[in-house]
Amino acid sequence: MKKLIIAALLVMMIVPAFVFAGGQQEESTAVAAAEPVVFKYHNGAEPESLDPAVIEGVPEHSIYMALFEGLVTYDPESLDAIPGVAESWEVSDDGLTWTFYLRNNAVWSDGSAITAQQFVDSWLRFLAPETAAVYAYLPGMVIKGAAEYNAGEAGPEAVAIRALDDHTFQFDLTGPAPYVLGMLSHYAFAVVPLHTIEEFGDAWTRPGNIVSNGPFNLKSWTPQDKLIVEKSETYWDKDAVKLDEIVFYPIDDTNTATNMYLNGEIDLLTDTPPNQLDKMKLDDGYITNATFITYYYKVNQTKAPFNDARVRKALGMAIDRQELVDKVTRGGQFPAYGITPPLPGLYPAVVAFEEDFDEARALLAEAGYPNGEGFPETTILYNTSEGHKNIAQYVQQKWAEVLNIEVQIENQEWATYLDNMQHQNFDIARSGWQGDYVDPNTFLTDLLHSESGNNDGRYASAEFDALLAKAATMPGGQERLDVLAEAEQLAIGEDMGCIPFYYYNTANWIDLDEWGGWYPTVQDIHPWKAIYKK
Amino acid sequence: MAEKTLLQVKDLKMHFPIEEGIVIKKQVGAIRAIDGIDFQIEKGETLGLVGESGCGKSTTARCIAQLHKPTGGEVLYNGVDLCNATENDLLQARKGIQMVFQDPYASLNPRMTAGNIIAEPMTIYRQRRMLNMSKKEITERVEDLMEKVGLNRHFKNRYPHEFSGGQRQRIGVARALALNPKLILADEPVSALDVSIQSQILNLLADLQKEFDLTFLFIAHDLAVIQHISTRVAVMYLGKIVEIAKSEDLYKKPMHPYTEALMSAVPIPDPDVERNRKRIILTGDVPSPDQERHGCYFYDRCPKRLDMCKNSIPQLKDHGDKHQVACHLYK
Amino acid sequence: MSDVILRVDDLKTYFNTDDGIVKAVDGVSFELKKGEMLGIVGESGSGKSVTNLSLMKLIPSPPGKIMNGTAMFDGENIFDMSDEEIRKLRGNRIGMIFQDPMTSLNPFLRISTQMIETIVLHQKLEKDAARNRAVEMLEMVGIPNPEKRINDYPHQFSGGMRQRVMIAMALSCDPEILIADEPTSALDVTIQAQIIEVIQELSRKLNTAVIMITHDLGVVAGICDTVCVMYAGRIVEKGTNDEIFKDPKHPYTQGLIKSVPRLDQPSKERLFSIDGQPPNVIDLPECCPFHPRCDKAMAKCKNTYPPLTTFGEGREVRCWLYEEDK
Amino acid sequence: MSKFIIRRALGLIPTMLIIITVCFFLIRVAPGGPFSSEKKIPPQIMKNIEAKYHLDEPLVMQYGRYVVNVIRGDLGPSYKYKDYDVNYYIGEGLPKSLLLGTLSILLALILGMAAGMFSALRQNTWVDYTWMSFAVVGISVPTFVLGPILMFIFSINLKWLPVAGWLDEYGVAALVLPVVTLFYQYFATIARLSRASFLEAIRSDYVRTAKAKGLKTSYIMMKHVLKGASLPVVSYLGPAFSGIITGSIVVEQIFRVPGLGRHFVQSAFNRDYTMIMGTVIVYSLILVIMNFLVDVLYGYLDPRISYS
Amino acid sequence: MSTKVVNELNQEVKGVSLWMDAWRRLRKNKMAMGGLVVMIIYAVISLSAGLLPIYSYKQQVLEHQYLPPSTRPAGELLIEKKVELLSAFAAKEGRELNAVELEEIEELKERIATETKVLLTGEEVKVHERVYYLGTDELGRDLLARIIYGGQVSIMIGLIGALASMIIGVVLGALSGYIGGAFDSLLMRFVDIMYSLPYMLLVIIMMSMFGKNIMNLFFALAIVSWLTVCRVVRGQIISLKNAEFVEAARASGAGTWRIVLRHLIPNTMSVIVVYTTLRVPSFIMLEAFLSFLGLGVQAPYASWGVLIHDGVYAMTTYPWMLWFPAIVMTLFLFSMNFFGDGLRDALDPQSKNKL
Repeated sequence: MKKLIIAALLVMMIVPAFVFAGGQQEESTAVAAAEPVVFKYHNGAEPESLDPAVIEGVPEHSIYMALFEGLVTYDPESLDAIPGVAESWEVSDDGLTWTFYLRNNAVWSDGSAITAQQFVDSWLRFLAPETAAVYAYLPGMVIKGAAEYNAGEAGPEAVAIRALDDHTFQFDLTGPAPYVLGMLSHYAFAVVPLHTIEEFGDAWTRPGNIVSNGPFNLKSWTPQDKLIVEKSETYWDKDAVKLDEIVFYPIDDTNTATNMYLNGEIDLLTDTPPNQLDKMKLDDGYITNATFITYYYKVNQTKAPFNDARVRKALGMAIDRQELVDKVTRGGQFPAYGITPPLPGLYPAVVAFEEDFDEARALLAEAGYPNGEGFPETTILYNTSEGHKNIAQYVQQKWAEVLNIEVQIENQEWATYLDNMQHQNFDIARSGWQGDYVDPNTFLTDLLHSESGNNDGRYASAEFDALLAKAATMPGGQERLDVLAEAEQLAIGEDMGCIPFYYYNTANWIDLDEWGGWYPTVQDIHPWKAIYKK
Repeated sequence: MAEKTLLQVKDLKMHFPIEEGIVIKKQVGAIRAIDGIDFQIEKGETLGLVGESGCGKSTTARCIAQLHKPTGGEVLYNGVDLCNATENDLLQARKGIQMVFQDPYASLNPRMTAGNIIAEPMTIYRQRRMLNMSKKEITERVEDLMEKVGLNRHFKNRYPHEFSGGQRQRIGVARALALNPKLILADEPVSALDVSIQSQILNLLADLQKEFDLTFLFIAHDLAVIQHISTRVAVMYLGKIVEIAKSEDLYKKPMHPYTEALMSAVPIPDPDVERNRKRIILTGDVPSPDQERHGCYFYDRCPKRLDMCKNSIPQLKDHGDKHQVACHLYK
Repeated sequence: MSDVILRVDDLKTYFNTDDGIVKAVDGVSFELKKGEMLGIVGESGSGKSVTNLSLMKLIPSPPGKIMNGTAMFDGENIFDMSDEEIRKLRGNRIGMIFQDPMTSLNPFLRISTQMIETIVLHQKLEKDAARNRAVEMLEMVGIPNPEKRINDYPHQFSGGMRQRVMIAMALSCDPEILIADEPTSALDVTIQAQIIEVIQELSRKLNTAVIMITHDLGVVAGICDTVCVMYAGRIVEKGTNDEIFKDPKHPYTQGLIKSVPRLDQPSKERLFSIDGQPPNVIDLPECCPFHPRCDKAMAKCKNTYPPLTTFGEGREVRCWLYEEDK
Repeated sequence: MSKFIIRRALGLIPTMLIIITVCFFLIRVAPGGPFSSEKKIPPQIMKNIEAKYHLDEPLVMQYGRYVVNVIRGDLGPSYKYKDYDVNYYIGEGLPKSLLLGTLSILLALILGMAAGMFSALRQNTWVDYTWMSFAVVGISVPTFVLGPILMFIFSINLKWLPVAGWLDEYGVAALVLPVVTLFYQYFATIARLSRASFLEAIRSDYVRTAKAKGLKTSYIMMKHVLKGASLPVVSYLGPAFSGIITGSIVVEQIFRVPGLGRHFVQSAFNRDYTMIMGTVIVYSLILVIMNFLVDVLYGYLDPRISYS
Repeated sequence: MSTKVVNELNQEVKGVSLWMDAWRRLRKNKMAMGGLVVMIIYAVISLSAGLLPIYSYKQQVLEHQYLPPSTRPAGELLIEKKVELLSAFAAKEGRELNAVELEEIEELKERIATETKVLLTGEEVKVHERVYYLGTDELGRDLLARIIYGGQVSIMIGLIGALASMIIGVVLGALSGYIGGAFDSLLMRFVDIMYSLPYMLLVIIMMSMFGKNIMNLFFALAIVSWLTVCRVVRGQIISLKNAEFVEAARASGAGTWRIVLRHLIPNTMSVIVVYTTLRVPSFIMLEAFLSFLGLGVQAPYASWGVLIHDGVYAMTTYPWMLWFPAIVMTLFLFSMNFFGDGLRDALDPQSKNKL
């Protein structure tokens, strides 16, 4: 008995000991943090890889920006291309040939120089079929010969990229693509340390092996815990880099992330649970701005009654988008009446239709379902998420109220949801799309072109396709944008090829009194190089 | 004589395998519960089977009732070998052989009423179309049987736990009688009962034997009880019958040293007798039956053992008046 | 009367169960002399075990409770003792052995542990000395090779040997009283004979008084000096061994003796048997509990419990038959 | 004993093989694949990816390749986290999950047994009711509620403990909340189990013997009762221990513990076939090994059992 | 026959079955009876949910989102909220409410007094007269209704899951235990392997294969949870199959099915019933856990698990969204556990205070 009591007492003593230790620890880190400037970042999910040829997600991209730099890089405010490894560049008059002049002081973190040939080899590596890079279609779209090589239809020599000398790099485009410069900041056009890759093989990205050319070097990486990068001493513009370290925390649980932010354990929070939003919006660090993502519902047009544009329009019109963003999503999103979000200074949002409940009812009646009678059983599919659930429930009630149709809603885990969606095994499915580059094309062609792989609703309009084709042959400029706007008006306003809901906006929580060089941007990309502690 | 023999047991063996292994079982030994016994039971007699716990007497009854499939030997009931009988023959034979069990608590299903318990054998045979009785007839017979064994017929809807030990054993007896059996295998039917109840049950069994012309195989460890109820007595030790004789003969003149020791160990409720008795106290315990033996099974504990007993197994031999002993002392 | 070491007076132990109050022991009195062997005979549920567990204050409580009575041991009332005092009594001055040696020994501990702990506790011996004492005791109760076997676990012993271990353990502190609660009921006859002999021999040798609880009349007849017969929580008859067996006075005792078949008197006659079932002792009404089964029952047996009738020194009966005689 | 160990170890092989086989084919029945992505990957690129990971081979060949690799100790590359292989993730995550789980179980064992013992000794008194209510709350409150509540109280409000993190940042303080959260459900089960077994042991004949020998209650509890009463708890430890992996899913997610538990569900959602297989193999191995250790411990505690 | 029998000592003996006996003992256990009463209340409320004067569990009134529990109509709360907000605003600027603001408030009052809404049921009501005793959730749905309907779902899942796993487990376990031999070996191997497969994985795979509806959820839960029942029953049967009453039945010619169904299963019933009672909470918890992973019931249905999961993240801002469902569920699980424990004590002969 005595032993037991002692054991119990010991346990009792350990608990406060933990607490005590915790308190101490906290103080000491606080003192230590005064020295090097560390930025702690809520980086969503665990990075899948650090290899630019493998990565595809947002968390990976933010780490990429710290570790690597391409020919050009982002301007922290406008996200326009600014010189990176390339000091300057010029474009041929036909807009097809681009030449880049690399700076002399751009070196790898092991001190070796970055040459134009390395760019050639890196791009070829990216495009090689064996690499199986997901984003290989991006260069494939613009670089001459890239798609053919990637598809295995041609050899690497077919790719129109070349090193004119150690510091001059040149490539040819398939057609005039004014947006190509913006694309080049993307990791699909990265330069990678081929000598290191050769030495370590697949293990080259691990701490200790990795050689990079960005403003930061990898310091440590504990999977599921954190990834730390430290300021690079070999970076050509190292004086501009003000942070000593960045800690990337993968945090699945947004509630935990919120608590960490409130507790000062992270400096930047990128998401919060819907039920915390109202409170978190009052936080001083809350910063929101428009971004380049559209939330919409795909409508399966291989199935009746959704192959009837009147039905789709009725469904689309029977939503109160303002109410949706005010009361349901509540994050300051913008109601969407078109599929392309407004691209500041380039493309204003198209208002392709108006919400009109009476007309919605009329359209539905016209389609053969007066007062919703006889409307077949319909299910809204969404992937598991608190936010999607609330929207689906809202839509469900709204359609019941306005159109008197009863729809089911169903959530599925991610992989099943994707599988069903991509096999047209759905009626209506929630979706979101972020543009890969700043142009309406990335919305219109990718989502609604009859041959696009992402057109899961199988919207097919020859007229729409023709308009897109026409725009593709046009040089950049207002005229081309007008054609695209016409196409959008057709696909959404006339056909309701998909049902847009709202344009996302970003939500970030950061104390701007403490941190400078961080700007709200339309793509929610924030180059690390610029951030400094005030 | 042959037609008087109701049950004959020939070289019956029951070895329970000791197995090892998770999926594939390997036999690594055997518990020799019965190791070759022969006896017969005549119509109308009571054969008492006596021995200490673990000697195989209960297993013998279970082998006869085919609750265990014997490892070897024959059990001939009315000339039919039950061990190799077809299912139908076995069912037919089972009608004639019924058991009464030791533990009046464990032998009755606590979830069934007394009436259902007694009726069960009849219900089963009726369902198998081997008994031509209506449900009503069965109910009547249940009530008759309850009165026969001295239970109030109104108790038939009560559950076993509502009866006292003696009453439960009466239910067990009634169940055994339900199919009008010829042979009752009574496995220690009174061992678990209090003294005052024990005599009630013994008397009941004796009465029923007379009334229904029953034959008993009566198993007990209490020699006094065995002596009282049996016409013939068989003594078992470690899976073997060591002595078998008429009841009076055995008690007057026990021949096997084990029988002698057993009898002298029984306390007698009379101080005078007890004071003057000389006990044979056996040394040691009953050995475990898990190994094969090549000498007399009683060798280890026998106060009169001879050298030859160690390596030669004595056979049951008749020493006159059907008094059979398996002991080297008697040539 | 200095040789009386235990005098129990009007002991009542009741159990408060869901079904009502069980008067398991309802006014039991007896005395035990030094070196005496007292037999308590009764059928299951007659209260013989509870009587003795009460003496050791081992009644599970709740639901059991000692309601009344005194038990004078060495000038002190056991029931007035504190838990601490009674602990010093248990195993030290009063030893106890139980019916089932299989479950009564702790299966998880070696025999040595279980024996030594008692000796160390009460005799204040060192561990080694206690161990020697334990080996000595094991040898005394007839366990072969005790030096070695003391390190075994209970399951490595046979039933008879286990009971010997129990006896050795109970006697290891030279108790003045040994309470043996059906020590042989779970054993075979040949083993029973061995165990009884061990108890008899040791009690003589150590001059220990023994309370032998049993349902087997034969066992009592063989070894006891005095016998108490219990029925439904009370002693219905008390006397010396000879008196009880040769001149039983209570109809229950008479019936009991007559209903046992005797090995030395073979008979194929019907046995005498007491009709009916033992009474349910829950909420027993005021009456002679034996009256429904008694062939000599009278009207008053149904209404009042018979008083004690004494026939000379230590000879007592509780039956209306004898009350009239007087 | 060694024979017993060898036999058990050999018995493990077919079991593990069946588990691997069942699991391998089962997870491929689930819709979707490891490389599904919202932005449809062009078929050509998909083909390249499948070729890279041998997913274009017939299933039987993939299976054969996998089994051979597993036998060689290689659990393959993760399809999701491409810079490391499954071995690495398990090597990184498992020790952390084990540390968390072992601490929780140990704590639960000590407090649970104590609670069970005191409740049994004071059966049907307020002591009993208090402990048992405390235990039942543990069974009735989901971890995903308990965790955030504790976090809210101790980290956000009182600021005693970090919200989330691991030893390298916060030292042992990082362990407190996850351990306590995980501890509670084990505690609840152990307390209830041990209460029942203590009750049974207290009522046993051998405890009566011990009392009849004059031993003190405390001595009886520690020496005579504890061993026997701990048997049911011991046999619960096997499943409990393997449950560390599955049971800590929530805790690891909430408190950001870089353990294996998170991979467990996440890999199934990601259709990261090799990672699923890896976690299942680890889970099954732990279960099988723990059951084996429990058997050994059981044999040690209960001398009646022998493994010769 | 009469239930009262008189014995030889004129004592009444109540003619009771073992179940009645257990019930008598159970009645004395205050905690268990308390648990039973609570469970009955839950059952009655759940079953009569459709008849109770509560709102629809899925009717959203977005304007009423996140209203705290109150006995006052929603409209009053809205006005109050508005006034508070504007006053705070004004106080910040160090002034009284100005005319514009007052008018705004008046307008709101006016609107609240008159505004109607057509509910999903088709009836038109003065929507701001709705009273939310337990508050509302993020879509302005009545939490009371959601908790009650959530209870229906959770209790159903608990019961059906426990029953289904029990039926599979009992039949297989009983056969396995009684028949023994190769059948037993094989089945037990199978159970071992199923045990070694993490149930989470099985559930996730099954749910993604067969789609998510409540029936599939039951099915998936039952499939992964009969194992323990099977083992428990098998153990029971093995300990029972050599009982004398089973031998007696065999000696009377009873066949396998008769023995299993008439003799063995009824005698394991008490264990099974207790086990099932104690399983119900674990099924409810399992569903809650699946909800946590997004595999629970489909919206707008809500189980307790879903409600609590939603509520956890609202804990700091809208605490009622966590506390009410959590308390309601915990109370139920509490009762169920105590009832199960009590039942075990009542059915377990060891705990009888009899001598």
